[in-house]
Amino acid sequence: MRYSGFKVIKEALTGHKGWKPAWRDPDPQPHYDIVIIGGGGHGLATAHYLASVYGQHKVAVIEKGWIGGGNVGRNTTIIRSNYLLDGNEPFYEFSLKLWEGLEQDLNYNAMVSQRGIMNLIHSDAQRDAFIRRGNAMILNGADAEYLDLAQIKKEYPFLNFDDARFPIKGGLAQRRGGTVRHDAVAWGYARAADSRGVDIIQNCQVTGIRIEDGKCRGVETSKGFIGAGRVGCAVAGNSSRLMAKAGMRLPIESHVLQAFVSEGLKPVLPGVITFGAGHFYVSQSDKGGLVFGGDIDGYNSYAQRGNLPVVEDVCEGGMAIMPMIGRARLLRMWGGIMDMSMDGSPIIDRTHIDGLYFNGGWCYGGFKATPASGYAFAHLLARDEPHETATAYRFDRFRTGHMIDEKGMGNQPNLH
Amino acid sequence: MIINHPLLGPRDSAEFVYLGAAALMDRPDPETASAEDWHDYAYLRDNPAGPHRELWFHEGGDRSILIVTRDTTTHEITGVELAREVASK
Amino acid sequence: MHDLTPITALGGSAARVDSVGDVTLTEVPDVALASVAARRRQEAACAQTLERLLGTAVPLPGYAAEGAEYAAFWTGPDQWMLSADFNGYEDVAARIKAEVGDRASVTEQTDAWVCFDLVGGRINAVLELLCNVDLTRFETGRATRTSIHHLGCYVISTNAGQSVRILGPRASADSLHHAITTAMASAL
Amino acid sequence: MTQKNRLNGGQIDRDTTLSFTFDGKHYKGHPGDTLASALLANNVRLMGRSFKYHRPRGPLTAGSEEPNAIVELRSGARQEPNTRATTAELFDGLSATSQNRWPSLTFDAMAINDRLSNFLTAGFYYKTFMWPAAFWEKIYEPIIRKAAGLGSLSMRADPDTYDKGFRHCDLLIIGAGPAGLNAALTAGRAGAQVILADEDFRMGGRLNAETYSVADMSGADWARQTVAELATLSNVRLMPRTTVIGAFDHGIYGAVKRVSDHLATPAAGKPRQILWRIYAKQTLLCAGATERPIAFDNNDRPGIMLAASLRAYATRWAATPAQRVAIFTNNDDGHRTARDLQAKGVKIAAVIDTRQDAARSYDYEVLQGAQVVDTKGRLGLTFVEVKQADGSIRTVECGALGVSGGWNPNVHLTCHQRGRPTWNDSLAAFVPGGTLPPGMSVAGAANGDLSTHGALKSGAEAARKALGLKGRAPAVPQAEDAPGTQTPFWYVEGCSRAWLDQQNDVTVKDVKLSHQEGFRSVEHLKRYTTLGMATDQGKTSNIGGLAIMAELAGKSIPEVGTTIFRPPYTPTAIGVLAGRMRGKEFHPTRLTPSHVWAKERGAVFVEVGNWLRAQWFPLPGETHWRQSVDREVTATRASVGVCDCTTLGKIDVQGSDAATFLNTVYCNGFAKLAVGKTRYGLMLREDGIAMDDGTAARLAEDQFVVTTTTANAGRVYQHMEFVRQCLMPEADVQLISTTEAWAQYAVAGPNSRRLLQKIVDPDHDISNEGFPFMACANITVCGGLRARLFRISFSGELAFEIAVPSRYGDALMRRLMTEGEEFDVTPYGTEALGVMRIEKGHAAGNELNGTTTALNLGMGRMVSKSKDSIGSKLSERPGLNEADALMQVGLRPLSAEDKVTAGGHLMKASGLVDAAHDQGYVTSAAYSPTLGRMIGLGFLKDGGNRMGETLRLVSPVTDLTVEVEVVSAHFVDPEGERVRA
Repeated sequence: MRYSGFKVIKEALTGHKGWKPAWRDPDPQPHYDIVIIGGGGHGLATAHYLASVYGQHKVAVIEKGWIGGGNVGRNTTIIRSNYLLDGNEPFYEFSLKLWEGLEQDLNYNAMVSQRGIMNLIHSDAQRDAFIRRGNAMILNGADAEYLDLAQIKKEYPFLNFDDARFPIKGGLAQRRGGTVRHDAVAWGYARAADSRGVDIIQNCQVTGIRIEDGKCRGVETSKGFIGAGRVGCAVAGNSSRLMAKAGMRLPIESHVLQAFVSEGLKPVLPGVITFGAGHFYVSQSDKGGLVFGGDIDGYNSYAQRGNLPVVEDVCEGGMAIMPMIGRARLLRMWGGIMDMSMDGSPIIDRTHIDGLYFNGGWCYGGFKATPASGYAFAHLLARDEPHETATAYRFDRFRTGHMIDEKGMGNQPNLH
Repeated sequence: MIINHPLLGPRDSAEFVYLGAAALMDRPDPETASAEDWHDYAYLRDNPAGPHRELWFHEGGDRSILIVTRDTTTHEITGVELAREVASK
Repeated sequence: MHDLTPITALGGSAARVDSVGDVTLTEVPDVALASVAARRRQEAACAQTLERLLGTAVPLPGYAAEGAEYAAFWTGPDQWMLSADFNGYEDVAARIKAEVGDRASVTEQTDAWVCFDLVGGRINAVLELLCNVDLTRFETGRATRTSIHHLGCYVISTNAGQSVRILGPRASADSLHHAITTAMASAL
Repeated sequence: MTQKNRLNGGQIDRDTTLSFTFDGKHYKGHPGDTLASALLANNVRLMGRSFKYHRPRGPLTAGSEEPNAIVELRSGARQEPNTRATTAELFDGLSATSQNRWPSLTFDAMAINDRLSNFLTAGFYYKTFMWPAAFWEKIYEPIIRKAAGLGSLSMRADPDTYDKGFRHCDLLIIGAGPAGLNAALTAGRAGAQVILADEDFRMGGRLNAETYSVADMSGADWARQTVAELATLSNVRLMPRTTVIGAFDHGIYGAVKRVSDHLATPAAGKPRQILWRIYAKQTLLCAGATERPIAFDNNDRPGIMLAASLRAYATRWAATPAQRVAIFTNNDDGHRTARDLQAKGVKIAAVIDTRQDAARSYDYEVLQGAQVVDTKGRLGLTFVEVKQADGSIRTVECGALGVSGGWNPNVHLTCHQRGRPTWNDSLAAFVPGGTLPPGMSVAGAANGDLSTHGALKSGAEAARKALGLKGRAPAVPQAEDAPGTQTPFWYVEGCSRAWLDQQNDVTVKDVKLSHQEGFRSVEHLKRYTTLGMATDQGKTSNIGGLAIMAELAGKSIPEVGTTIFRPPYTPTAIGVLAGRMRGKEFHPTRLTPSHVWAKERGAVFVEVGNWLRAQWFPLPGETHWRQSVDREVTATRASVGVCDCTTLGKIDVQGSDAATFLNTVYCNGFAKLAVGKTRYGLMLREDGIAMDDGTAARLAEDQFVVTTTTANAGRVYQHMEFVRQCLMPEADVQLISTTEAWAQYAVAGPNSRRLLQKIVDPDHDISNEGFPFMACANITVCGGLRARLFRISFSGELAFEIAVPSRYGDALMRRLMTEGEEFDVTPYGTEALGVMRIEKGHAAGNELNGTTTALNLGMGRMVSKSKDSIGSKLSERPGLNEADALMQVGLRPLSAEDKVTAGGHLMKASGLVDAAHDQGYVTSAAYSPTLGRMIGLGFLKDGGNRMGETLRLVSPVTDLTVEVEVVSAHFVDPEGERVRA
């Protein structure tokens, strides 16, 4: 069922009798060409591009709970392509371009809002690093803009210019960055994939991965065995648990990242702002809530909840850079499981097991990557070769020493 | 969280710096280890959903490094040892 | 004798004193400090020497001990901070090294720290705004490392509920002083 | 304005009158009032507008669960959006403004949305605003954003301060109603360390809102008496006005104390609020229960509120929304409201009871088996339409309607560690169950014990159990003990525009649409309709929505699930979570030993991590920083300069295995370093990447002083402790930081030795022979002060670093200045330091950026193959040793006028300029007064073999393209003759 202005008006006048479920609720078939484990943003996007770009229609997405219940439903909704390294920047720029066409592609309004993202600079060394980054972005065909103090005062008058412990010296802006209504991304991809025949199977837990003589044959689930020509895993924070079923250890640790939203406030923030001298970034949702976050708690966790020290750390950063929010109230906080990789960059690759493919290690940058991740993973699953923007995201880069370490923190996941 | 320090009793985890899996103590033998051993040591993790042995450095305390056994699904801590004592065993 | 004039951690020529209500915060510059860490496999011998220097048992983890010449508090496994009166003991590290010899590593710590005494009937109301110490069980003689406004400090209970000694990183003396005095104004 | 709806009695101080304003109008109230109770007493029912449809709204409740009566409290920089009128304590001069309306509360143009409600159904955004594509950004979204939000920020910095603190106890009791008070009494008398926290400003909970008696006195009096006794116990700490916002791991609770919110402004030095982190061995949750509404058409008009809240306003605050009220109930509790209000002289128009067999009353009319099907009144309730048992419709005139659909235990804190409540059929409600946070137990109404007697009893028992008290339990004071069963009645048959989430305007109709479109799990329902996402977090709305979804899906409520409650329990000011860590106090400040002196010299300071360092020392007449920096560099290279380098990390490494230890942490060798010598050391991470560099000075066979970069001091120390404790546990090594113990100054320049010879005591030979390059020693200065001298150079000149105990640093600096006058000694700051190290080609933070190897830094050969050291093995990986690996080089613009920008990228002299043709990048750049032009350091592919090549340095983001020549990184004294002079 297509959404159109006419349809919306017609339904409004006839009591909304005509709306159908956004996606079917099918029972699993015994065999699919491709089975994707994980009904989150990445898994659903993969299914959509498999069906719409790569002509794959015997595809199933298997989700242990309800689709969109993972990180795509619990993030801070930021999109951007402000990366430094060649292994990353083209991929994230590709993702941003896909975001820009998402509504029309999906016939679903995920409220992509390109109100810009601005990284504040507080020291000379930081300026040097951000200028290098900004140049890398432009040289990769993305947009970047260096803002001096005067411009920042003009555009963001509410920041702390009076008694900042680490005075603002400048900023690097990406005007095309912004935010997206995160739940709608999952629903939009699900609806689009479903409309092209993809089976979305909810409440179906994968209990095992069937491997016979080195080849992956399908998945054992709470709804029985489901055969598959190829199996793609896109389960973010649960990657290690799932791949363990295939006997694999991953260069990944699962960590908790907390996020926060304030009560609804009349609009005050033009876009996304990140504080360069503390752990704080913030944007404002279309409902008026300040959506903000900071650093991960720093310890391995699957608990989907964090603790007070990081809550305080984040709010300290917020008050340091934006002291007007002192009387705004934190409404809700929550935690997601981040698949923190060993160099802070993701993996989209084959495994040593024939027919088993992996997508993970997104750290806390997974949301913005959703479209490109789905696209690149679909490419890999359909063609058995990496997409041109994702060639660096290999398992063996740690063996060969080709790490993609944006932050320069080395093999300590909680520092990325 | 509260970590029950073997010498100092209950201490807030905010006093500690998390160093990662306790497996980091099992550094390969430079004489015999293969490149693969070094890769696995430096880059592969069990990352279990359940009990996890991990290193916490008491940076804001007595500077001991502790091996904490903590359930990553509930955060329940079931064991705390002094890393140096375990290592010298 | 050298002719260089010292300044206090707060940058003055004399110790700083602040009072709110019946609680007084005093900067204490005249403390000489040395860290003593037992050499590996010399732990017992080192403890014996220290016991002799202190004239009392070496403090256990979480405790401090007062001797005639020296006082000490536990800082880590087989490691203690010894203190003495700066006047007459400025060379505290050398003196102690002479006593412990190869049984311990000794490091001068006198000017690594700023020292404050917080004294008065309601110091706990101030302390509970500053550091995560269970004051319901902070008896006289307890000593602990704790964080005060992101500064790693030692807090020693010299008279439960009546007076504590606070050692903080010297370079951050101003920040620590600000934290304590604002807490005094807030709590008292 | 008279308080037209003020009743007799109540717990307000009538002897004192407070004035306040709402939307500019003046009113009067009394101490003990909330803003809501005072407004009701003044016959004001309309207090707000709903989020989406802008429907007129009055208070639904009398507590923190309030969704409707939210206002902007105070004005100016203290303006506080979305404040619940139902919990805001009245103070003299309070000013409040209604929000989310234009132009006024009584006439709100945005109420047009209510007429358009057929279009603005759940999820309508997702289906529309897509055509034409460009319009979303330009037209639709700006309009949506304009309408977004409720209250507004002042846009000014919060002028108040906040504190944070720590408290410890054996038993934390959350909630001071009958259960909490009796628990505190039991635990307190037993001598345990008890904290009793309650969000209200008056302890007692429902006891303050009820008329029944406890132990032969009014419940309120019993509460007052109990609080008075608790106040006498030194082991009990009473914390009123304190909301426990979250239950975190291992018995740590966050609690916000409102210190000054009931005052016009905080007293001098006092905070507005305090965040207490409470460390509790055991916790007892006595949070009570929240009454639940019944959904019927137009159930959201001002004047319609929960029956027990209506009762609370009458009993505790002596206020009523109207003189003629009706009650709509499915249980006996609704009748209690009718009786209490009638006793206060309020006319009961009727009690509409859904039960056919509802008890009749002679005092007021009871309509058995009847239901409210609609209501009237634009800005406030005027009539309710009742469908009677026989099907006939009857109109009842009333200015207020009390609605009672039963009670929901306040299980929120039991869910904060993702434990899920369990469904209790006899209560038809969720009760605490499954896994509670460790150490937590629950008592009273929060646990489903809805009677007062039950609460008192379970409170005492739970306290005894938590503390493991033995012996006979004390007698429970006599109190009402009504049976605690509830029959569910969620909504009136056939209703449609019946509000569930009143703030977010989620109606029964929306839930039906959500089900129709397949959003049937509770998580989907919540996200699709925004049910329970408002500032009240669904405290009054979630269950109703669940119940309807369950019916539509043909499932039971527990099958549909429950939304999990997350912290905070009620919305919490961001300021209190930050406490004092804002402004200049965001991070502590570290000052160097020469700071006082540098300030006198008029130095310009710069933040370096937490340190404040002198950046340069301007002289009179110098108008641009470059003038000062160029002078400092030139003077140092010409004669002698002094720079405070105390900030470099210093670690004392002692023990008989100290050398072996350093041999392991540094990639180059240290075993054979002679006593009295210093050596440069490069430290790798285990992954083979450079971590930090510095020097290690061997002061004795078993003692080294190691220096680290300022930025990495902490991480290097931590790394060394890891190696010591985890990898070399048997080694005899002791580590301790001495960074702040010593004031350390670089004395650099051709005259540095001559200057130092005037200060170093004569018995120490510091001649080139007696104290050659890289020598180190313990010495004395100025007539016997212990000091350390190192002959090391960052500037490339003949240079020393001299260290004395920090307290003498100020005096030493002044002495160096006076003794140095004959050499025109020049103090220099971090800028000149940076310029000189770039001129000399020394790597620093910009080069040691966490991705560079020893090879990149031109130190590949330093990585010893003859020994094992951290990182040596993994540094051999092919990806880190490629033929065209980045190598550090110097960069010299062809034209002396050209600018060099750090962060610029390097491209070949001709050809495409894009990422694919990137040759490297510039790490550091500075104007070199020595060379008379800007110079740079950078990493260039195969840089070692490209000396003399011309490249383009491009920096599109700063709009720069210049031609540079690749040269040696050692711009000054490449042979290193000066340092050895």
